[in-house]
Amino acid sequence: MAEVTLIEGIRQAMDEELARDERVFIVGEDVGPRGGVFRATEGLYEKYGGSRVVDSPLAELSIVGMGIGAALYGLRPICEIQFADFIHPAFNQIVNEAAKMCYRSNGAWTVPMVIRAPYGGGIGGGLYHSQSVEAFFTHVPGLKVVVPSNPRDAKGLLKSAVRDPNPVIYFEPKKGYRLIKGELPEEDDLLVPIGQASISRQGKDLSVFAYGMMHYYTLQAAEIVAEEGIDVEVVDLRTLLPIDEQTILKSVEKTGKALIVYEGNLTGGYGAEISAILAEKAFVSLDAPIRRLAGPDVPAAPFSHPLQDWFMLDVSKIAAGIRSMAEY
Amino acid sequence: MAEVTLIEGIRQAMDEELARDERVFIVGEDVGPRGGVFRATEGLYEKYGGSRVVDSPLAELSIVGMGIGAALYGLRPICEIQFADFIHPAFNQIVNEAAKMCYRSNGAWTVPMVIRAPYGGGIGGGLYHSQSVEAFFTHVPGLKVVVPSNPRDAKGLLKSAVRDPNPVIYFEPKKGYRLIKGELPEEDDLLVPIGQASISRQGKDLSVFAYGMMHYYTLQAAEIVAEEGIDVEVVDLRTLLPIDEQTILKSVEKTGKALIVYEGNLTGGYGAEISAILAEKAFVSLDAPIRRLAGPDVPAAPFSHPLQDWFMLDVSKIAAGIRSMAEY
Amino acid sequence: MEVREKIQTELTHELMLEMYWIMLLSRRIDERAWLLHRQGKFPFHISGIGHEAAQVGAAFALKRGKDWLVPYYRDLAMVLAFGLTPAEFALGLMGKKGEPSSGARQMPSHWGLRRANIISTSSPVGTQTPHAAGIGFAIKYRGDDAIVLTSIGEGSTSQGEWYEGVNWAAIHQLPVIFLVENNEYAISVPRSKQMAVSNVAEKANGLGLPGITVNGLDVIEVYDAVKSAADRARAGGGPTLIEATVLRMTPHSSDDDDRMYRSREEIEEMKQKDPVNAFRDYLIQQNIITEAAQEKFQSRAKEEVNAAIKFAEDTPYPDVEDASYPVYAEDIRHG
Amino acid sequence: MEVREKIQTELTHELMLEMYWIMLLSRRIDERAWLLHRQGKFPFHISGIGHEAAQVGAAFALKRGKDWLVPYYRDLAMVLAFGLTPAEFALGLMGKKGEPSSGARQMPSHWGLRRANIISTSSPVGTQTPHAAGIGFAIKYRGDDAIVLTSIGEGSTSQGEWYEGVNWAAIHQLPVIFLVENNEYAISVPRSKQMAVSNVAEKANGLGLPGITVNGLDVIEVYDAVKSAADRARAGGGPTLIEATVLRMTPHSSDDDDRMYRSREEIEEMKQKDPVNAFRDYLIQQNIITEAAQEKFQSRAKEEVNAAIKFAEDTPYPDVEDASYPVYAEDIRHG
Ligand SMILES: Cc1ncc(C[n+]2csc(CCOP(=O)(O)OP(=O)(O)O)c2C)c(N)n1
Ligand SMILES: Cc1ncc(C[n+]2csc(CCOP(=O)(O)OP(=O)(O)O)c2C)c(N)n1
Ligand SMILES: [Mg+2]
Ligand SMILES: [Mg+2]
Repeated sequence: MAEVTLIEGIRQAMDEELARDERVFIVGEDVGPRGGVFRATEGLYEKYGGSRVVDSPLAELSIVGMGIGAALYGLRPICEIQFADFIHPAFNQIVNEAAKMCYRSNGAWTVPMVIRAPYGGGIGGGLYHSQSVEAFFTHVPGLKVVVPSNPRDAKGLLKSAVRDPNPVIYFEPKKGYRLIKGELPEEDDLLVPIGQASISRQGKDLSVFAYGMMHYYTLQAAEIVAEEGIDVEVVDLRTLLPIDEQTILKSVEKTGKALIVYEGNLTGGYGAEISAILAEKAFVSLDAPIRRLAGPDVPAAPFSHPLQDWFMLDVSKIAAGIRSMAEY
Repeated sequence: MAEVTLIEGIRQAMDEELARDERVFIVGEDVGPRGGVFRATEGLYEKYGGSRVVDSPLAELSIVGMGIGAALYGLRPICEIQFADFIHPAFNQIVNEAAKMCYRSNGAWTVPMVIRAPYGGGIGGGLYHSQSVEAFFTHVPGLKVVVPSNPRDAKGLLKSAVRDPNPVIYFEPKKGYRLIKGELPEEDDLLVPIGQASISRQGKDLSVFAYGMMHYYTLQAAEIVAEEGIDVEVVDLRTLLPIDEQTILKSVEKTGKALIVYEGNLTGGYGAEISAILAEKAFVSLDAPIRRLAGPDVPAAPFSHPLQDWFMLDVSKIAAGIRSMAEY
Repeated sequence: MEVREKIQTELTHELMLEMYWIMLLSRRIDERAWLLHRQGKFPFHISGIGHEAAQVGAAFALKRGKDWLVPYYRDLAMVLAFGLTPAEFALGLMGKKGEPSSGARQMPSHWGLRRANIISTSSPVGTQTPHAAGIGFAIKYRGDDAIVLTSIGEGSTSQGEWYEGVNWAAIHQLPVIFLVENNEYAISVPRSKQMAVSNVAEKANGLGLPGITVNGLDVIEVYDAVKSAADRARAGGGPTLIEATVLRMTPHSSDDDDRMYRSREEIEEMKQKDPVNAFRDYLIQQNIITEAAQEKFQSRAKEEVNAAIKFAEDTPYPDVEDASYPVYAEDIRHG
Repeated sequence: MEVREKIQTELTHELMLEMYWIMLLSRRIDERAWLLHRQGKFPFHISGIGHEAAQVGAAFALKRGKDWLVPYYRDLAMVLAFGLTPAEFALGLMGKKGEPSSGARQMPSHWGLRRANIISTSSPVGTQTPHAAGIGFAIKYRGDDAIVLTSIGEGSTSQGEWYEGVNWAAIHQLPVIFLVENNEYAISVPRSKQMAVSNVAEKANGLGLPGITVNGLDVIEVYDAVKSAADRARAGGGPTLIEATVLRMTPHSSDDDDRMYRSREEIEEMKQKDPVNAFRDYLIQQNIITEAAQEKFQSRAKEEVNAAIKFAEDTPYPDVEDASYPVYAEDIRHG
């Protein structure tokens, strides 16, 4: 087993899928000779050539839109959006086209495609290189939405996404690209199924639900409060849509308390849905109000670093949230 | 007091604001000689001329984008999006530009503009003339989101929206355009404040939260179950963002039960946020699980009328939801 | 229609009669749809009347069964030429079970027909253009001997989606034909409020691909233009933008009332230029069809339309139990 | 730079010296920013080196104080010409309190300056183009004697946002100048992968407005072109698209490494064409500036840059208590 970074897991997934299936191609801005602005596609242009690793015009809606067309014809596009903040021009293609194709054609046409986009703050990116936009897409039937929090899941989920017959949006916690490291099993073909949350830490006092970078921090926060005697169960949601309700409900039935952590804006964020599911279906198990710990309701993380620190959740803020929840 | 339709309230609001303030102009597809495809701008082109009632190119992002520019210069655009389903091309301009302008410029620049869009199903419009898209925007700090449910609010809220110094998205329940009628007080300048929910029916057994067309149905459902002895409090949310938490919490503190009704897709819909607020802040008052009654998680209302009926909530489905909640 | 000295050799008399048949059939079922709509039989109809020559000329210039189509809502005649049956169209009008484009989930005229390489289309205008670019990309990627044609109204070329889709095809020299059916209106908005160029074909100059304007009321002129663009595309010569000038002889749709924005004289004048009549007269004049044979076409069209409507009327609505499927590919029932 | 027989009469020697001064100042603070970034003083810098002549030529052709600007991130020299101070720029680099475009909420070079009619700009490329159209619309609506200029990189003209914004201005004959600073790259992607036309100016042909290409390394040529476009726009003659060919003499930004996609020879060659040096040589050659005066300019620039950096270094970070404001206009603190 080799220890690799999260972004290396992503790169390996693409490399293996390009090698496995010639229908797979990559399209996006600077994915070619540049290897991606974060280097996720490093070496792939050299290995597979310009017809399979395609530098697109600077135009997100057509990156997705041409990907849809190619998928309809039978290819398997991996579309890269350089930053999640720039996925908005493609919103119409994703929401009105890719997501609705299967249902609107009564299954005659499907869109097997992956849209990769680095998301999240804490990298000095200001309002437009820090956004967490997952909640815009988890409200859209027909899409799958995936967020890995470690190199193994990053690789296995991306490989599954490439093979999935549906449009999958794959958000990458960019702050964790090189910060998050982990073991990669030497499997020939590592696949992590889409649609399953994972209990990343067993505990009995309360359940914390998180994903991506916030899951990484939450695990650390859980260890800190463990020393204070608080036994936290951590659930890595991993797939945000479709929702693994069973795992979520079971955890709260056990612990009786739920804290949902996400770094995007609080109001209308993904955590609202988790809370609503629990408030309806785990009501009798709940011993405390459901709480959400999330980004404040300002547009996104500001640039200036004290302001950015104010915006961003971190290990100590999460630990504090857990403590206050445990006291209830 | 004259009884008018909901769309007449909307038309009057625009007429009065155009007359009052010469900075106000209307821009959109077919808003000119055609008077809008729903006739909301009927007569305004003739009255105010083509420079103030402007037929745009068929291009939503630039309807909003040029509106932003005009607002920055000091005008007060009312942008019409012909159907809410076609607001998606303008998502980038709304979310990345209009919503973030004030914060990103530290208040140096603001975008006083209204974006009107007819939303909702039940009119045989199929997947692309039936969508309820409010939850995409209630997750966006910097926007205000308004949905009227009767002619008086339609007029008063739209006039307030035109005068609001922020971007306001004003969703119109198109099925109710001519179906919903009501009295309009003979006020010189009818203004309904943005940011306040209204208790449209006092009750003690449970609270139902709704808006737009679903509020119209909910009031009727409440009367039906009243005859069965169930005393429902109905809250017309009216402004979805910013949220009037106080009114919402007070109602549930009184009744102990909450049902949230919305016609858009269930998962990640607006009702999730209301539920999450209640599950955190009204937890001790709750006597029952919080429930949501919403559109199923398929892309939108299908065309064929039995399928459309299956999709759409109506008075009897809402009444059934209330009964089952009351029994808890 | 002008009498031509020389027309494409492929265009045999037989083929011309086939073209006329589809134009006529399209016209007749379209007219019937207006009638039935007025009788309250269904809620919505959007019409291709006045566009038939452009659509049929384009469709016949393609290799049906091999080439791909990404049409828009006015393309009734085009999709009939590609193999949609009148009965299938009628199922769509009434939202009946078995409707092939969407299982009656979408409004009428939202085409899609897997067996004929017609991809599923939606309502938001312009979104189909990047899809066509992607199909063109995939054809080239695979080295297949197909091309793709996508159509759109002139108003919808104002969308950034259109611009970006055409740009892809021009940069990568993809085998795509961009057909613009220019009827001078987008609902009520005239072309002069959509663009500052006087012909849509000029837009090609800004995108770096060939662009031409053809008389879209002349089925042979359209055929010729699309045929040579198709030949070039198939040979690796890249995309072409073809503007076909047509007439929207009806209101935008059954929801529209065009008296608010255009004169009755304008409509009357259009009738003189009716492309279906023009082709009929041409065929008669050229002795390609006799008056009698022509009359037979008419009665056969009437019969086919009657049968199609009857079929759709007799078909039940879709089963409500199926309404929640298939949102994801896993939900598709096979067999 | 070519020696011109006749240049715009407005372009006095005094004005030319002012132009040179801004170009030089911009270059010096830009170079310093690279240096300080390498020393780890702040996380990000994006550069205008090689674009100065285009930017300063354009800015000086406008009526500063009256006309409006909708710039993009490379326009350091342009916004300095419009009145941003080096100290204010330095506040942006370091994210310090009082930074005027955003209160340090945005990354450096995200311009905005209310007092100078520079609207707030963001990162998603292309979004500014419709804003400029809207400002042009409002100017015309009000009957004001102003015009607006918006700039963009050539790669970003691939966005539908750009197309739709220009289209508005062309249809409504709005007083807008669309300046494209063509440096042949969008990060790593060459122009040939962005468009099939060989000059960005050709895009004007598809949109129905005049389009020209000018040598963006020649400040006077740019000035002349923008001046005549501005005169025409002010007189009601509508918009113009001006492509200025420039050089991106640095990596895309401090996050980039351009060795992965272009050769060192290419960079070396650029240095021969440096627009700031070219203008200096021209001024000396034309006896508009003496060597000695030129040296003074250099030392004054150094001092100003030093002072600006020092000022920013001495300024505190913004107060965290202010971080949650103003999301809505109601939150703005006045006075
Ligand atoms: C994105 C979007 N905006 C608005 C509409 C509403 N709409 C439907 S057709 C149409 C006019 C289209 O005009 P044109 O492209 O010229 O085609 P035509 O109908 O004339 O054939 C409009 C505005 C839509 N379907 N999609
Ligand atoms: C919508 C959007 N997509 C991607 C980016 C990332 N990005 C920033 S600058 C840039 C290249 C811009 O190139 P060009 O327009 O030629 O301007 P230049 O930087 O060369 O001056 C890219 C891809 C962005 N800022 N916005
Ligand atoms: Mg048209
Ligand atoms: Mg460039």
